[in-house]
This record gives sequence, C-alpha cells and structure tokens, in this order.
Amino acid sequence: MSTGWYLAVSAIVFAIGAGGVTTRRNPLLVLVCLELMLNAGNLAIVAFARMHGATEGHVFALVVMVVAAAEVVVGLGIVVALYRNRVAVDVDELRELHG
Amino acid sequence: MDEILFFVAGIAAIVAAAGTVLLRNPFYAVLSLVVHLLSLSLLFLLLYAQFVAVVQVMVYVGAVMVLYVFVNAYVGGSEEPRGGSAPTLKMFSYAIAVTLAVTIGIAVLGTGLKAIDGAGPENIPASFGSPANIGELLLTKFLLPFEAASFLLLVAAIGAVVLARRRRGVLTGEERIVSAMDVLAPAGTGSMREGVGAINPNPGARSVRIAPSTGAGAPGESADPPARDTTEGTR
Amino acid sequence: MYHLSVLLWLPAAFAVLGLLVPSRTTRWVAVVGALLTLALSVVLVLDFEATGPALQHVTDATWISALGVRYELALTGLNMWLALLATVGFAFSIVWAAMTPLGVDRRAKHVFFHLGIAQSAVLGALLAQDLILFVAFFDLMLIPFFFLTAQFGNGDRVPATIKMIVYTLVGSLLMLVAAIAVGVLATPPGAEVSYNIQEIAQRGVPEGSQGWLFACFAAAFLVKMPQFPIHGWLADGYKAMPLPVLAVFSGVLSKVAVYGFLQIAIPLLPQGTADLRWVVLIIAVVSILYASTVALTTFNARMVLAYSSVAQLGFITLGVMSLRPDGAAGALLQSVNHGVAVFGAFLAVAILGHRTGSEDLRDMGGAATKAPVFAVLFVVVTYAVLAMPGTANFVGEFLILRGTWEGSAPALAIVASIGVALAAVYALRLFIRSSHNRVGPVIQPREGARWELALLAVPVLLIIALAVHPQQTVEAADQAATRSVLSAAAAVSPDRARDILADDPSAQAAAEAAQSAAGGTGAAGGAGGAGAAGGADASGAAGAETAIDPATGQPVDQTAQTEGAGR
Amino acid sequence: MSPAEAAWIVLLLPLLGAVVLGLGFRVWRGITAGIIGTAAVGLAFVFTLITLFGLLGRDEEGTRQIASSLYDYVSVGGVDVKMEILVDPLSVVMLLVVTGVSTLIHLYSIAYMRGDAGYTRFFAYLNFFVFSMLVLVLAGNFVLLIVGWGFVGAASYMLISFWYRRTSATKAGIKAFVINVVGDVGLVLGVILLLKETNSVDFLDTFHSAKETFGEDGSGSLTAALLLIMVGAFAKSAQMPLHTWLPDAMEGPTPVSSLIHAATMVTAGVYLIARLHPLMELSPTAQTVGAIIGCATLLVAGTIGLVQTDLKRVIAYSTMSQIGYMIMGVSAGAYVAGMFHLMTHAFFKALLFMAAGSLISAMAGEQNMNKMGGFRKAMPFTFLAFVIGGLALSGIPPFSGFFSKDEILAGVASEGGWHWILWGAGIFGAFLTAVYTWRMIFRAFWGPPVPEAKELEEGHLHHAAEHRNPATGEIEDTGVGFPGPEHHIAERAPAMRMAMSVLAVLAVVGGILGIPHVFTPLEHFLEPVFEEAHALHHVDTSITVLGLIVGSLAGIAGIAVAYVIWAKPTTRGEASTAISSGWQRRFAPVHRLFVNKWYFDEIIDLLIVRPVRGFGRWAHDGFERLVIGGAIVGGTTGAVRGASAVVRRLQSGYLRTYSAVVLTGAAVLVIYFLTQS
Repeated sequence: MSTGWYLAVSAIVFAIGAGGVTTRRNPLLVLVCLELMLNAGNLAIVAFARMHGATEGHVFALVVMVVAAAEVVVGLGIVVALYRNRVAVDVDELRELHG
Repeated sequence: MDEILFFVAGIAAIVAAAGTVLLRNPFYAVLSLVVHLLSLSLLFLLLYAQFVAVVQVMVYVGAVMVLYVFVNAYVGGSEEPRGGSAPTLKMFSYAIAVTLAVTIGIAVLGTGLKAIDGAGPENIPASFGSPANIGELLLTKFLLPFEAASFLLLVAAIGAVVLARRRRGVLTGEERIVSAMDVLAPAGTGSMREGVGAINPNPGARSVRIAPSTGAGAPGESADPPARDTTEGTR
Repeated sequence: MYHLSVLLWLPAAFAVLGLLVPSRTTRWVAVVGALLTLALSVVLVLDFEATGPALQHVTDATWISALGVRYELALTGLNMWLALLATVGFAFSIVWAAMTPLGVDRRAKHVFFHLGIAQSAVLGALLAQDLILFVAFFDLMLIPFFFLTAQFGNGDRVPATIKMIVYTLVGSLLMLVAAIAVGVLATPPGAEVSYNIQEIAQRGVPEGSQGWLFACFAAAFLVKMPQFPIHGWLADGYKAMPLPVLAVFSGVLSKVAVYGFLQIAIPLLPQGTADLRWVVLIIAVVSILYASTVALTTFNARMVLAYSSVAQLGFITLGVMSLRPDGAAGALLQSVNHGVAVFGAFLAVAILGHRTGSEDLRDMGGAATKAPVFAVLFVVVTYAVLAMPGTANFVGEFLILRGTWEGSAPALAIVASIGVALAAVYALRLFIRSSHNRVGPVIQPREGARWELALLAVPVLLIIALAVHPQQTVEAADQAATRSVLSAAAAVSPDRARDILADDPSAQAAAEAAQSAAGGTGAAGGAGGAGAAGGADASGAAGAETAIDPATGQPVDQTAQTEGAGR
Repeated sequence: MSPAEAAWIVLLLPLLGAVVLGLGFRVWRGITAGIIGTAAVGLAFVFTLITLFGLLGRDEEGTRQIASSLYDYVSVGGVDVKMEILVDPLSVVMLLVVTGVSTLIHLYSIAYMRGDAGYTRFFAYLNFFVFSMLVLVLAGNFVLLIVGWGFVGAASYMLISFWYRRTSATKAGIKAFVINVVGDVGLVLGVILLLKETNSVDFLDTFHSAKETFGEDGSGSLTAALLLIMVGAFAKSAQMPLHTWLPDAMEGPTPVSSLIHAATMVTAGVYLIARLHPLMELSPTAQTVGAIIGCATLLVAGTIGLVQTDLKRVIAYSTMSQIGYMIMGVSAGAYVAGMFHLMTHAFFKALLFMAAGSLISAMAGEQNMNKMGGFRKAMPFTFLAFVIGGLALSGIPPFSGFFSKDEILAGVASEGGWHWILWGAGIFGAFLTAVYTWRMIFRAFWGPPVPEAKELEEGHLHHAAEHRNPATGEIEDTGVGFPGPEHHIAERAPAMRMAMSVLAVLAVVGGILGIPHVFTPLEHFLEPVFEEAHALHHVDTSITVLGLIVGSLAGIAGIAVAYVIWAKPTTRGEASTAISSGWQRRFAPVHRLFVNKWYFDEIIDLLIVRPVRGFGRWAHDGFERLVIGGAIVGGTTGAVRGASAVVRRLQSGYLRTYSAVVLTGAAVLVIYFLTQS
C-alpha cells in the first residue's frame, strides 16, 4: 500500500474532525472531535515513519498521545466543573469572551 | 492482503469518524469513536507500528474512552437539539471541512513527493516499531521530550483534580485565591470592564455590575473587601 | 566595572524586595533603595572625569547575539547629570509617596514596585549605548506609569491612561521601526548588524533615508515631552496622575526625550536633522507661546505647571535643535534645572491642594499668612520656574537663546523670548493667587508639616546650588554636546561646524595638532574651496572620537582620512 | 586689604544679613532684626569707604580699574562667564550711593516699620535688595549684570507686594516684575547680539575691542544691540513706554519707595548707559533714541505729576521725570553730570520720600493730598525736610539739584544743533518740577489744619478707627500681610530723624561735589572711566552760566506759580482752589489726559494684555477642547473606537465561531501554498 492512501485517510479524518469541532455544541463532543483530529495527525506521522523507515516518528506519535491524554483529562475536568456550576452544558452558553 | 485490510480499516475509520461527528446522542458518538480508534490501530499495525498500535488501544480505547463514557454518563448525555443556534455557521463549517479535506488531499498527494507513491523501504528491520526500539529512543535521543511529556501528564492529572473536585466545605467564602496577576494589579484594573464602568471606581456613585464573575474591589479609595479571584465569584 | 549595572538594577531589585516584605514596611524598603541608588549615582558622577574619554564605566555584553543587540551601558557627559536627576527625582518621589496616603495604602506595594521598575527603566534608557536597548528601556519606563495612573489616579483616570498609552505607544512604535531601520541601513554589505550607537555613527546612515527616520524619532520624542500639537494626552494625564508620580513623570521622563534627541536622533541622522530641523524648531516655538498663554489662563494649579512644562521643553528643544554646543549644553542644563524646579513646584501644589481640598487657584489665596517657611521655599521654586536671572534656569535659557540666535535665527530667539516674559506672568500668578492676596474661600492656611518642608527644601537647596555654580553641570556636557551636534551642524553647512570648533578651545587644540595630518583630505576628497579648510578644522578637532567630512556631513573613519591624505 | 577684596566683602555683607534674618525670622524679633539689617548695610558702607580709599591710593592711570574673579560661572561653547566684579571709579560712586543711602533708609525703617507683623521679613528683603543692587553695580560682565538686574527686580517685587494680602499690592508687584522681565529679555537679547559680535561678555574685553569690532562709526548690529539693552534700561528706570509700573509700585512701604523706587534701583538704567559708554559713543542712533526717550519721559511725567492727588505718586512721577533727565544726559554724553544727578537725586528724593512717609503715618495711612493740609505747625521737622527736598528738586541754588540738573542740561546743550530743543524741554521740565513739587508741599502744609494735624498739634497721633487700604478703601486688619497698627512720626522717632537729617544735609550741600568750573572732585574722580569718551565735555562757560540762570529762574517761577495757585490765601486761612478748578474746567480734555496718565495703562492693556489673555482663554477653552481634544484626540480615538467596534463584532464569544475562523485560516493558508507551488 503506498503511503499516499494513508495520507488520504488521514486528511479526510482530519477534515471530519475539524467539521465536528465547529458544529458540535456539547463540549464533550467537541473534545471527541479534537481527538479525531489528533489521531488523523498521528496516522500521517506513522505513515511517514513507515515511508522513511525511521522509528522517530513513532516517538512523535506517542508524545501526541500524551498530549491528547492530558488534554482530555483537563478538558473533561472543565466539563465536569462546568456541569457543576451551570445547568446547561453547551459551548454556546459560554460566551464570556463576547466583546 | 494488505490492501484488503487497509481498505476495511480505512473505510471503517472514516465512517466511524463521520459517525462520531454526526450522531446526535453523545453516547453513540463516543462509541463510534471507539470503533474509529480501533480501526486506526489496525492501520498502525499495517504500517509496522506495533507498539504505537498497542498503546493506541490501551490508552485510548482502554483509558480515555472509559473516561469519556463515565463523564458522559455523569453529565447525562442529553441529545443535542436539532438545528443549532447558528445554522449558517454549520453549513459554513461543513463547507470549510470539505475544502480542507480536498485541499489537504491535493497538497499531500500532489506535492510530487516520489516516495508517497511507494510503500517505503521493503526490507525494514525486524526491530522497526518494536517496544525495545522505541524505548531506546525515548531514553536516549528523546529523553528531554519524554520527561517533559511525563511532567505534562502529572500537571494535567493535578489540574483535572483541582478543576473537578467539589469545593463545598473546602473553601469558605472568606478565603480568597491570590492570583499571580494580583501582585501587579488588582483584578480587573485597567481592563475593558473597568473602561466601560463595570467595575465601579467610586463607591459612592451608582454601581452597575454586569457580571459577578470579576467582582474586583474598586481600585480607588474604596473600602471594598480585597480583590477576589474569578473562580470564587462564579459561585 | 559593573557599577552601572548595579546602579541600573538596584531600584528594580528593591522594587522586588518591596513585594516580599510585609506591606507596612514596603515603603521604607523603597526609600532605602532610592537613597542607596542616589548615593551610588552621586559616587559615579563624582568619579566622572570631564576631560576623560567620552564613554566611561562601560559595561558591554552580548544580549541577543542573533540580532546584534548588545547590553552596553556607559556614563557620558550627556547622560551623567540626567541620570543624577533621575535618581534624585525618584528618591524625591518615593520619599514623598511614602509620606502620603499612597505609602500606607493597602496597595502600597504596587506604588513602590512600579516606581522602582520605572526608575530602573529610566536609568536604562539614559545609560544605554545600544539603540535597541534604549528603545526597550524607553518603552519600559512608560508602563509603570500607566499602571500607577490607572490604579491610583483621580478623576477620569482610565480614559486618561488609555489616552497616554495610545499616544506614547504610537510614538514608541514609530521609534522602534526607525531604530531597527537605522541599524540595518547603516550596516555595510557583508558586515554584522550592529545597534551600537557609536558604531552606527561611524558607519553612517544613507542620507536618503535619514529624513523619515528622523521624523519617526522626533515624533516619539515630541509626543513624550509633549509638544504642541501632539500634547493631547497632557491635560488628562497630568490631571489624573497622583502628584508624587507626576512630579517624577514631568521632571524626569520628559528629559529622556530630550536626551534621545541629543544621543540618537541628531548624531545618527545628521542629514535628516539638517533637513527637518525647521519643522522641530517651529513646533518648539509654537509650543512655547501656546503653552505659555494657556498656562496664563488656566485656573488649575496643576495645569499651570503642566503647560509651563510644555513651554520649558519647547525652550529645551530649541536649544537642542540649534545644533550648537552652547545651545545643546544649555538644553541639558535646563533639563536638570527644570526637573529640579518641577519637583518643588508639584510638591508645593500638593501642599496647597492639601490645604484647599482642590487644585483650583480661585479657591486658594493667602497661604503665606500662616505658612511663612512654605511661602519662602515656594517663592524660590517660583523664581526657578520663571527662570529669574541668577538661577541656573536663567543660565540655561541664556545659553539656549544664544544658541538659537546664532544657530537657528535671531527672529526665533526673539519670538521665543516672549515666552520668557510670559513665564514670569504665569509663574508669579500661580504664586500670588495661591500664597498671597486675601485668604481664599476654601483654603485653610497652615504651615507645612515638617516632612513637607524638609522635602520641599531639597529642590530649593538644589536650585540654589545650581544657581551658585552652574558650571559644574555644563562642564561635562560641553564636549559631549559638541560631539553630539557636530555632524548635524556640518550637514547644515561646513561653516557652521567650523564656527563651533572655533568657539571650543579644547577642540581647537586638537585641531591644530591634527592640522597637518588631515590637511590634504578636503582637497583630495574633492570638496575644494572653503570645504577644504573646513575639513582641516573639523576632522582635526573631532579626531579624538569621530571625524566629520564637511563635504558630506558624514562622520568618517580616522584611518580613512589618512588614507585619503595619502592618495 | 585691596579694593577688590573690600568690594567682595561689601557684596557679601548684605547677603549675609538677608540670610541671617531670613533663616532666623523666628529668633530675631522686634528691633534686633532692624539692627542686624542696618548693621549689615552700614558695615558694607564702611567697606565701600575702604574700597574708595584703596582706589584713591592708586595711580590714576589705568590701575583704578580692578577686575577680580572668583570662579567660572558658566563656560561652554564660546560663552565664557566668570564670577567677576569690576571695581572702578564708576562702580565705587554707585557703591557709595547705594550703601550710603541704604544705610540711612534701613535706619529710618527701624522706626518706621515698628509694629509691622513682617518686621524681620522686611529687613531680610531689604538686605537682599541691597545685595542685588550691589551685584548689579559690581558686575564685571554682562551676565552678572543681568543677574543683578533680575535680582533687583525680584527684590523690588517682593517689597512692592510686601503687604501681600492687599490685592492692589500684589497686582502692582506682578506688574512691576513682568515689565522688568520684559526689560530683562531685551537686555538678554542685546547681550547675546553683542556676544555674537565681540565673542566676550566681559565688560573690559568688550570695551577694549569695541572700536576694532564695530569701527569708529559703529554698525547696525551694535545699534540694534544697544537699543535692546536700552529696553532693559528703560524698563528698570521707568522710562516711556515701560514706566507704568513705577507709580503702582508706591503700594510698597514708604522706605521701599524711598530706597528702591527713588534712590537706587530705578537709576540702574542710568548706570547701565554710563557703564556702556564706550559702546554708546559708537552708536549715535542709540544715543539719540536715549536722549529723546529721556526727554519725553521727563515732560510726560511732569505733566502727570501736576494733577495727581496721591502724595507718593506725585513723588513717583517726579522720580520718573528726574530719571528722564539723567537718561537724557548720559545718552547725550554727559556721563559725569548724569552720575552726579543720580547721586544728588538719591539724596533729595530719598529725603522727600522719608518725609512723605512721616506725613502718611501722621495721616494714619492716608495718602490723598485732598485730605491733607496745614501740617506746618504740627510737623515742623517734616516740613523742613520737605522744603529742603523740594528746593533741591526744583533746582534752586545753592541746593544740590541746582548744580547737577543744570550740568546735565549744559552737557546736552553743548552737543549743539537740535539738542537745544532738548535743553528747552529740560528747562520747561524744571519749571513743571517746581510747580508740582510745591503744589504738593503747599497742599500738605499750608491751609487750615485738617483734624489729623490738629490732633497732632495737641500731641496725639491720629489712629484710624478701622484700617483701610488707602487705594481701594477695603477694610484690613493689622496682621501679617497688612500694615502694622503703630505709626512713628518723624518728630518722635530718633532713628527716622537721624536718617532724615543726614539726607537733608546732603541734599543741601551735595552740590559741592560738582560746582562747574570751580570745584569738580566727582568729575575728576570719574574721569579715568570716561576718558575715552570723546564727548567728555568741558562745556563752554557761557552755556553753563546761561543754564544756571535760566534753570534757577524756571525753578523760582514754578514755585511762584504754585504759590499763587495753591497757597496764596484769599480770605483768612482759606487756600483758594478757584484757580486750579477753573483751569481744570477750561482745559478739561488735557486735564483728563493728565489724570489718566496719558492712557498708557489702557493702551498697554488693550494692545498686549487683552490679546494675550484672550488668546489664552481661547486656546484653553476652545482650541484645546475642540482641536486638540476634539479633532486630534477625538479623531484618533474615534478611529480606534470604530475599528474596535468592527473587531468586537467578530468576538461573538461562540467557541465554534472561533474554531471556524481558525479552520478558515488554515484552509486559506493551504490554498495559498497550493496556488503558489
């Protein structure tokens, strides 16, 4: 299988994730969609690692996973805190930054 | 064999991703993500990244997804209402997403990188992507990023605890959290809020508090209680 | 050799220390810090050799090597007295603030922290010998004042702060752009970029670009002073600032802008200076007349001083742009004098305002009846503000007017001297309406508290000391001022540079010594005629530091000179 | 002790006195302060005598000019100023006048100012003034001269508004100060112009190089410089049109008027022109201007003096007029005569002011001559002083004013040509002088005694029930900042009597120093200074004799006219006002012109004060708000506000919008790179 196929899958998944981030209103799902994007990135990295025959890419992928895990942990913590303080869990309700 | 597996896993990944985004019920969406992740790990295997694939399954499917499911259950995953608050935004977002997919696809495939067409070197060593190989890299070449990543995880863990813990009974209203910025200026000073008069400099004049969340004391000669942190004010 | 770094960072160190100690002791920590800095600066100034090299106590280290930015500090004849003025001013302001409610405010820590940081920044801007370092400190020194105004000001402090920020920021950005451009444009092909001020002066900035570069620098400096018509922030800013802060802001910070002209704009951009000096001169003269008349009619005691500062800085600018050593040295002297006088004047206004509850002259009057000591101190300050002959302010104005008469135009000097007469009116009006006449409707005259009088006596004593022996101040400034304006003067016309050198005995000796060495340069360089004679004089005299080629007005390297002679 | 050392001590003594009194104002209360102040100036007079004899002990040729410098005052870029004094016969004569008269006036003030709440302050100021005046006189270069010039202005201001709670006094003070600053500015600019030509601010250097620099006939720039310098001289010496501050300056205590506004400071302009004679000689234009201004001033001041009713103001206008003589004299080259008249004028004018002060205190502060009369019996000593002063002022032989004034006129006339017009004006001025001087004396001392005079004859001093400002009638207390409650009249206070006696003697015999062609020690002493002056006339005897005769006739005629109008009793005791009021009616416009002081104040107000103030108001209330605050600031803030409104729209606060924007950006970037490749 040529690397290009993997990259195509990666691009499509990335775009899907991006679309999700902008459309979903549940913060939980926004995070999920972010996971999609990160994973798409990971796929591309691993595919390139295969292409070059270099394992360093795998390390990169692992670090991305770490970041993703950290992000999820904190993000979910925020979701929980939000849930405690506000009834609605909806990103559209969180408009403190409105100018 | 490779091709079949790839197409199966690839299509599964894409469909599951689409499901994640489109399914209205958060619970299903998360489950769909699990499918996506599993098929992704299959793709990793096809790329000889055994260790990454295993970690993918263990960390994501095993840990992260469980977390998602639990939180989802805790929050009470209500279905998203049909027709969001901004329908044009939604259409726009889809359009952008499609554009991105197309353009990135063109960018990646049309770059003229010869190697993309190939599958990479045929005779890769057996140790490629093995735990030993990666472990050696992590502890030699990438020691610093590795440590940084572990530190990040530690911080994230503590942060999550701080964010999600129940405060009642731990902090009384009298206590205040001093932020680093308080050293430089009382909360809200010089902010846009103060500019529009949301924070009232003169206690004598009529006070309009737009939101309780900033709750800064008046920086002038007021005898207000000391400046408060935002987290306290939100309750 | 790290004295200057110690001097520079000591206030900041004490500012941080002040944060760490309990807030009740913060003010004393700040006072100790300010006095220590003052002592150190006095030692350094005493250590300065007027006849020694141009840069003394040099500190030089790489700061951002990739950009060619260096951390280079030095004490020169130009900045020495201004640095002393800054340490005196900040010590004055910090002691003052410590004695007022600001010192025991629950946010007292902020006051002294900001003042300390500001002091370090001002000293940094004064001592910096690297263009980027100067710009960085110049911007940094304003920031604490924004905070101080926004937090502790009165009236419309937030709009006032925003106005100040917008004005000064625009100026600063222009200056940053110009500074980078100067450094890059001056770099010959293949050489490393350097922002060292002397290095740039040696290399020379292409003449075509000097005009807009000078305009950018001038805009930043004129806004900071401020000068008509870009003084829009002045009224609100001055009204909003707490007085101890305002004293140092008006007394010290505006002088950094003056210094900027002498240190950077004029020596680095001689051609631009020569081209645009009339614009700046007209601005200065208009500022003098306009601000003087406004000061004449406003009833806010603070605003009288505010506009008087504008007028005084107009004089100083006139002196600087006369492109003569006497005018420039007079401007430096006047900067010091005006700073000292302003400290006293603002303190006097604060004392009066304290008795009155407002700063409106119509509410005041007759303060002298119960406060003879205060009145005497105030009248000395008033005399200094109006530059009565006998004060050093008069000496400064005399030198400035002389420089303007000879360097710019007699008409300009005559018009500017109207400002001298107007100064007498507004300064005396301030004194009479507050301290003399019948006791005002609101004021409750009483003698100043001990600390108030003691503090007010400091500027008064300084005024007297300067009056008795102004030479002390101009001595070191003389050569530095000559160096600073020489190339620009040569850019205006070679004759002018020759005149300057003819007036300067120290330069003359050097000129004779170097006469033979550089004698052929002018002719060989093709300048011909009068230019050749000018070349002999100019290059020889400036031989110690930079030589000026009168034909181009550009500083030329000494080695290049001798090569030229050989050819 | 060398003369220069003695001169330095002369300079420092009053400063020391001022500092000691100023710092110790809580310690030296009461008469001690007066004694300290007087002693400081008295000692200065003693040291002046030492200087004088030191100088007399030297050769006449050259060595009577001593320049002594302490240190570099300012030396930068071609300006080289030293802390330097110049001791020569001219400055020593001025020193003698200044310290001598000052000592007497200090002595007078010890008694006169008793009971004033600002007693110590008064002496501190007075000592400071003497110091300033000495700086002016001794200055060895132009810059120090300006310093002294400015200092006397400041001291004058402080003393004019000595009773600082009087609004009229502070107004007069600021007026005097500002007009003097205008003069200072002229002086500064003139000096700068001179400096440009001669490259030196030092007197001796400038004078020595003057002929080389400017040539025998001078040059345009020299004339311009001298005219600018003369602006300073005119402002200080109250010459037209910068004279309006002097009458108002009479708001100050009477000893101040006597010392500053009669004897010393106002004559500084005369001294300056005499000092600069090597330059004046080279510029006939400047000389002409000086002579004409002096002449005009003496006439205008004389006419105003005729109709004023305020006692002190009459003397003030008389001072202006007399200084007009001096300026005319020194401008026309009669330097010695000018200096001589300066000296005799100091004697008799100080005497007149002292006597006036005595009279005013008897009137409890009232200065209006309409309310005075018949003090002859009540105050014989003051009356005598007035008569002596009046005779000297009117130029009646053999009083001092007779010789000095006529020497000036003789000097002017010997220039010949149109200078005879000046001579004629001078004679007419002498007539006017006699008229208004004796009008004052007759109105105050002749006629039926007013109640105050009667009270005094019975041995009581009149005290006003409530204190009022004589100028405005406002009610005052006697605390600090207002005149004190006590009055000591000349008849009772020995200190005042002593001072007035000495001055009276000097006013009588002062003329002995310069009897033309007979006995001229002053001229002889000053000769080395003015030897270069080509116009050091040895005036024709015929002109002198003519002047002496016509001048004394004019004086006597003036006194006679004054007697007929104001003193000649028609019926028993009633002084007639018929003649004067009849003239007032007949020449109403002229009278109005004189009473309103030729409308100088109004013209200056209209031409300068109002436009400046109007512009200031407009700038402050209009321009500042509309253009600076509105257009410039408002414009910029408007632009910023508009832009920020647009940007704020984008900040919807929706997280999704932000992410969409980010994605759009990403997409655009990708497309950009795609199209680029």
